[in-house]
Amino acid sequence: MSNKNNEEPVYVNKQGLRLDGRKVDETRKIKITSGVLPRADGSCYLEWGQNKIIAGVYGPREALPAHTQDPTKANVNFVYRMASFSVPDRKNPKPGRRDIEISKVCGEAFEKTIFLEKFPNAVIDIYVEILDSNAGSRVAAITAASVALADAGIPMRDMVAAVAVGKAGGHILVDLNKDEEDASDAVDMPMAILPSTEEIVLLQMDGVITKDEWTKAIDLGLKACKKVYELQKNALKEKYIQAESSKENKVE
Amino acid sequence: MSNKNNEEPVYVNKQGLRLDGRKVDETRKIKITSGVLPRADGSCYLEWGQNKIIAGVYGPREALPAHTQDPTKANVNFVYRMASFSVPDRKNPKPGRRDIEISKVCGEAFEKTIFLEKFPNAVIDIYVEILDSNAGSRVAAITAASVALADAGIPMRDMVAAVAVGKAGGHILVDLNKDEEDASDAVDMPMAILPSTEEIVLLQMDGVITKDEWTKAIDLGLKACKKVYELQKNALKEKYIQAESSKENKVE
Amino acid sequence: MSNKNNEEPVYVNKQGLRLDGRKVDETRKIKITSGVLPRADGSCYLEWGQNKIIAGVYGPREALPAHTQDPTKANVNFVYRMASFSVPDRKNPKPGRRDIEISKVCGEAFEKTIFLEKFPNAVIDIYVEILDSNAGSRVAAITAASVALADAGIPMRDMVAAVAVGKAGGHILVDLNKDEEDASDAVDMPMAILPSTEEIVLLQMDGVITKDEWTKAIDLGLKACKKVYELQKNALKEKYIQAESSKENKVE
Amino acid sequence: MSTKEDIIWELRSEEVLKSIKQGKRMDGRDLLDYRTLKIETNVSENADGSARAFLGESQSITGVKMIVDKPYPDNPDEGTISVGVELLPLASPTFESGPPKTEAIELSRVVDRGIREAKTLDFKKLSLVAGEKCWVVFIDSYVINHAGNLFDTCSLSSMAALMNCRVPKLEENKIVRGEFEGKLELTNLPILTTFAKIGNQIVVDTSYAEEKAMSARFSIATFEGKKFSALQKGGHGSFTQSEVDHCIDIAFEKGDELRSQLKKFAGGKR
Amino acid sequence: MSTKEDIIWELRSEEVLKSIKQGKRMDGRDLLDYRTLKIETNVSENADGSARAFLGESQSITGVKMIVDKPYPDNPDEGTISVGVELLPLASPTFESGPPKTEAIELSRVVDRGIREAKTLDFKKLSLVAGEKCWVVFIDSYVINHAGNLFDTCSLSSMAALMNCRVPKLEENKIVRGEFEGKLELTNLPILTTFAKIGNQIVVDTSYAEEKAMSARFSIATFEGKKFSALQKGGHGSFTQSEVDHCIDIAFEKGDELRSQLKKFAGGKR
Amino acid sequence: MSTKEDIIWELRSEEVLKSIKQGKRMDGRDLLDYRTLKIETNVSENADGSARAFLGESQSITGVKMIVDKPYPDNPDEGTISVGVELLPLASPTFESGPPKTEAIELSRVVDRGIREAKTLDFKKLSLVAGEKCWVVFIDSYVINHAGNLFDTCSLSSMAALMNCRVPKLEENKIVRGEFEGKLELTNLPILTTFAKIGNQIVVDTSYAEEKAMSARFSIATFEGKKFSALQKGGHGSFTQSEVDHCIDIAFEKGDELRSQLKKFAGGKR
Repeated sequence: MSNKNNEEPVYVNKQGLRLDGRKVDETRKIKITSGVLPRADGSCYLEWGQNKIIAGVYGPREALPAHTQDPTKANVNFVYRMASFSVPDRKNPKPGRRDIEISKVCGEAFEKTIFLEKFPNAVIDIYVEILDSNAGSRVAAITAASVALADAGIPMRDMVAAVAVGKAGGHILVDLNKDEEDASDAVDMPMAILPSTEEIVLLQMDGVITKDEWTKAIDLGLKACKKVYELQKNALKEKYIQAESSKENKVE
Repeated sequence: MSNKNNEEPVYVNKQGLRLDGRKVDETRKIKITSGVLPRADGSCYLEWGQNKIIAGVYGPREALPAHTQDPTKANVNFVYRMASFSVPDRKNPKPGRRDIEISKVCGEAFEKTIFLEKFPNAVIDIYVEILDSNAGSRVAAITAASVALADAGIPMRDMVAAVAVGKAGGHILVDLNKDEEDASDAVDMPMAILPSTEEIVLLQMDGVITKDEWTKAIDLGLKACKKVYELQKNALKEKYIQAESSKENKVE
Repeated sequence: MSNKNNEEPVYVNKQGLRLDGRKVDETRKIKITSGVLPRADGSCYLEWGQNKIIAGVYGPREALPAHTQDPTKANVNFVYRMASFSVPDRKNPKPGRRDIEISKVCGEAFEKTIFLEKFPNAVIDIYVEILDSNAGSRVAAITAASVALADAGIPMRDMVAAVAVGKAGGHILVDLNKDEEDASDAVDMPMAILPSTEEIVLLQMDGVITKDEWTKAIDLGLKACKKVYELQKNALKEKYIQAESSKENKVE
Repeated sequence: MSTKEDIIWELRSEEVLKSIKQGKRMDGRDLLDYRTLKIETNVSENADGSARAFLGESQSITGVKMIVDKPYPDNPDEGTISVGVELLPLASPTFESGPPKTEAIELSRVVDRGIREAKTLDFKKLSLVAGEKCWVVFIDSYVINHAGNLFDTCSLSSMAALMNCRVPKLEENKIVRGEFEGKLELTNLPILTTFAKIGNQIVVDTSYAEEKAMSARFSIATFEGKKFSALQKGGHGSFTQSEVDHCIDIAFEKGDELRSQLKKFAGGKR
Repeated sequence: MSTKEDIIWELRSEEVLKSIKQGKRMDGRDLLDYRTLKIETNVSENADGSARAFLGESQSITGVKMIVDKPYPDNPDEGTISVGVELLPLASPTFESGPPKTEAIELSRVVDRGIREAKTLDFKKLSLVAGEKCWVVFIDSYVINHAGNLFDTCSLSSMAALMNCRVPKLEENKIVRGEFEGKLELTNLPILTTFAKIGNQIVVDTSYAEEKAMSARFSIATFEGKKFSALQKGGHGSFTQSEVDHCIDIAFEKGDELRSQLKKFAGGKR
Repeated sequence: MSTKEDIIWELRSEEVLKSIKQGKRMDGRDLLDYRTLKIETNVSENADGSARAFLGESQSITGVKMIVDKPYPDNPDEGTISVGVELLPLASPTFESGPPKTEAIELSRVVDRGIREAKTLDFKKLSLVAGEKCWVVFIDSYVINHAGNLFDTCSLSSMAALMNCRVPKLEENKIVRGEFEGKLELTNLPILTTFAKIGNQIVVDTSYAEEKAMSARFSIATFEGKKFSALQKGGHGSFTQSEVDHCIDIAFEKGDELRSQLKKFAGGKR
């Protein structure tokens, strides 16, 4: 989070535009394609600025080994991993503590929206692989995973939409990129919500922030999440509508 | 075990006193408090000179995984670990070969005294964490564990009392401290006994010693163990008496 | 596979002899002794040039843990390991990726010849330890394992005989030693066959080779394997004949 | 694992829920009351700084060790910190021996972020020779009794151990054992305040039974000047924006209270 | 694991066998036909070279990263390569998270040998300062959909990624991020061709169902000039000498075909 | 694991107990008799020293490799040794593949202490350049047949391999492969003697069946001049002071016997 150059760049110019030309409340370009992996029960390929992510879902299937089974509901197993070449310096393929923490909080973001109680003793496996990254990979991972879950026909109360908000050069910004995250006062605040109720299912933050800044950030974040939600719905539209109707017959 | 200084100190002076003022058969100050951990079935906090140790006991409880169960008796699982900051150079938190060996021989020291045959398929877990150390941590660990087992109401034939004896500068000494262990001729001999029968349940030694020296050392050790036993009993006194009477009703 | 010296040696001289005096189709000296380990169900000690190898077989016995059991046949578990001192530079005792690959392909070389279908839910464990090595340790391992399996009385359709062929200095050679493997154009091609049918059950190769060279190499290899087979039979002769007759009574 | 335990805790968690619905807690506390904080310092002479924190019956011990190492190539003129938390198996019947599990990893990373981001330690001042030598400050915590709210317990013992820490004396950039050059300088004192959502209520400083009943958890690291340096939501449930708003206000208040208690306990001479 | 899956595949494998006995494949291909090959390049900007290969529905992604490290003491004037393959759990219901299993290790080592032994990269040219600094070229593949023949799929994505690779710019032997000094020079283009024995027939480019029915597998890495640089037999079955003879001839032919397709897809500018 | 095995050994262990009570052993030995010791040397050319020890049917192989490494910072003018024991799965139906278990760790550490503490090797003489380079002597043993008393078997093969060890030739502190500068100098020859308590009797050199019947084990490393350098009690049972007294006297005697046998077997030229 430190800036190597002595002079800090102007993170928002007089025209209100950021280093890469975006407005403060504008996300990078997001492209979502569902159903890209034939073997998986559901899948999604997502590009979010430079981030490139593939998500695959398996389940509900029997949780193994048996001692992991919960007779009252399905478990969610979210696995976030980065390809060795997805970062500027080659990453050791062994998952690190960061990978494990992200997997945990991302998995928890889905527990409320999936009808887990319908699938006792089962597990829903959500595997996400980061192929390329540039700030915000975990919220991109959640966004992709949500589409993959819908593609798999997993019954859900709502989608999960995610975005990171934060601060650079004193400005509250939506969806910081790497250059912005390198600001000396950078704040990174990934969040995920259930769009229809605005319930916050993931919220993390690091960096230094005041209450006023936080309020501004969360407001921008909620709005941006809803835009992400629209993109998720568009990506799923045809397929999803069909899946939903068949699901209603199956699970109700 | 090598001495960095060219001149060896005088380990026992003309008054018969050691570097820290103790007599040759005198242990460092020992302070024992039982019942310090509310969650554990039994526990003990022990200070032995600079050594600071916490022991917690769980069980008898079902041994898991199932293939570890012994239908004829309970297993003893003794886990000796050192906190990363408990030694002069920071210790890697991963248990090393020394930790594993000490855990094994300490666990074996308790097998004879616990009524293991009363608890088929069970395990008695004894966890000991070294918070601060200065020579003799394994005998301090056994001493603490013994009190924790009694605190847990685990039925035992006897306590286990432990001490290290050894040699420095040609003198046979009880309870060597780090400075004494750095003598060029240092011998370290940890031992543990069942105080009522003087049966030796742990005995290790490294360093070079003759038979005569050994005999002198073991005699001093047996005496010192009995003093340790008195301190253990004092620490348990009220609590232990109550526990004993209720145990007699239960297990006989 | 690179040669440190600037001048390449003459790998085959005008008399048709190699660096160590062998002919192009000649293996190093092979010495096979079966039944060397009292505890194992079958065993073999083998010297092949400098290579020194010990093989032990256990089974068929119940495959554990239970989820590894195959109700239609026995599993073959081949474990190839090198002693730390068996190579010029000390080897880390932890098995590496090479050990794991060799174990896999060697195990597969035995699946066709063992009557695995006779032993559902069982495993046949084949453990091979390399004590000393100088090129060709995996084919020596297979050769030893085959004798150990016969010594264990495991019913087999045929033995497995193995040899490495290859290239050095433009010459196709049988059973390259380390000096030959250091040739700048070295090719190493380990192979294993069922001698009675010439079925190839293991074949690997690295180095650069043309089709013509390959044909020459495989022809030499098949012949050499049959010589190895004769040595295997000799080693087993008395014992094996007895075992075979008792096996026929047992397994038919 | 221990199914009998599970049933007991499930029953207790129902009682907790019923009680909290009525605005009361099983131990009589108000929803936003902390249990009694107690700090002991100098719990290990081999540590450069150490402390034991008690929040009610929850206990953790932190030791700080400063070592000399090579700086990271991308920050050649900075030292760094390393924060670890181990959940000792003696602290709870549910903790097992072995490498840190997900739960411990999340816990240590949240404690770490609170300290790191608040610039508690000035990493530039931990540099010794740029590109060659720097201080690495290891802050290792051990939970020894799990009676709930391990996030705040470990945050408190970590901060107390840092406040207790002396800088080892160096000679030619090698540590001289047992000699020190004064206290470790701390710029800020970040404190975690952790909230739980139980039913529709927000409570602080949960007991073990309350954690069985909670749907979600929310931690905030606050420091001087009404700033905060880390947020972390955990658990299967959710929070609304206004709930988080409320938590932040409470966290500033609780942070100030706990900070002044910390100073009293740990701020003495060493 | 998933027993229902197992039964389905067993039934399919019987159909495969019946069909192949009659010289036909379930998807209509001839025994020696490959599925359609498709290559996408530049799939990751953080990689120095990257590609995604499709063989029918099988998909793998390879990224190349060049780093500066110390050469091995016994080859002080050479750089080196490292080849890895990970079978991502999203690629098949049978793949699990965790460290590479035997299957992935064999796969990566065969891909490695094909590339290494054909001297695809001149290790001497990867030297920077003899005994001090050299390039290490990491070629890491990730299987993202398993529809059979992962050996050839990973070989193709690996080669395409190498063909796509640019050499990072150096200043004082340190990498300048985001700047490059031209394409990585490749001497040869080895390609794996993998055969399967199903019943008594030899087929190439197996589908997932066909691999359930095969008794043995045989891979050949061929390159320019009718040479080959790696062989590997796998599986419980066997091959005869004449079968291998046959495979080698086919492999030269298929290698040339695949190589020219690779050049078309991956040979463009970057 | 193998329950049929377990039952067989339990029955044998009852026979052993009955027999030992009468002062006799199943194989006809007296209580304090060793089985026949046999030593083979030069079992691996790639090792700098190597030996295979047979105690009856128990067999272990030890190889010594000397490598050049950096000394420990706290002993800059000393080299060191590393002692390892692996229980190969071919040695017993109960041994499994994988990282060393508790049993192997204890065994290797007791063998290590016997050698280390008796100053068998003068660590100062293993120094090459103070603070820079030193010899590290790796003494790695592999148990290949487990017929009881692995402690003494491994101690004997380790000592024989050390007696067989030649010091590699150095040029500029790098090892010249295949050339040597004379034998490794050994100051003392410590030997382990291991006792078992079966019923109320003390026996030496236990068979596998006897170890199933023993309640406790006691190992003593003795060396020249009636000194000893390591003790280790193992097992769930206990020893009295007078039993240990007795063991020490026997150990001196047995140590002298085994040492003279060792010298005969291993002391030859190489």
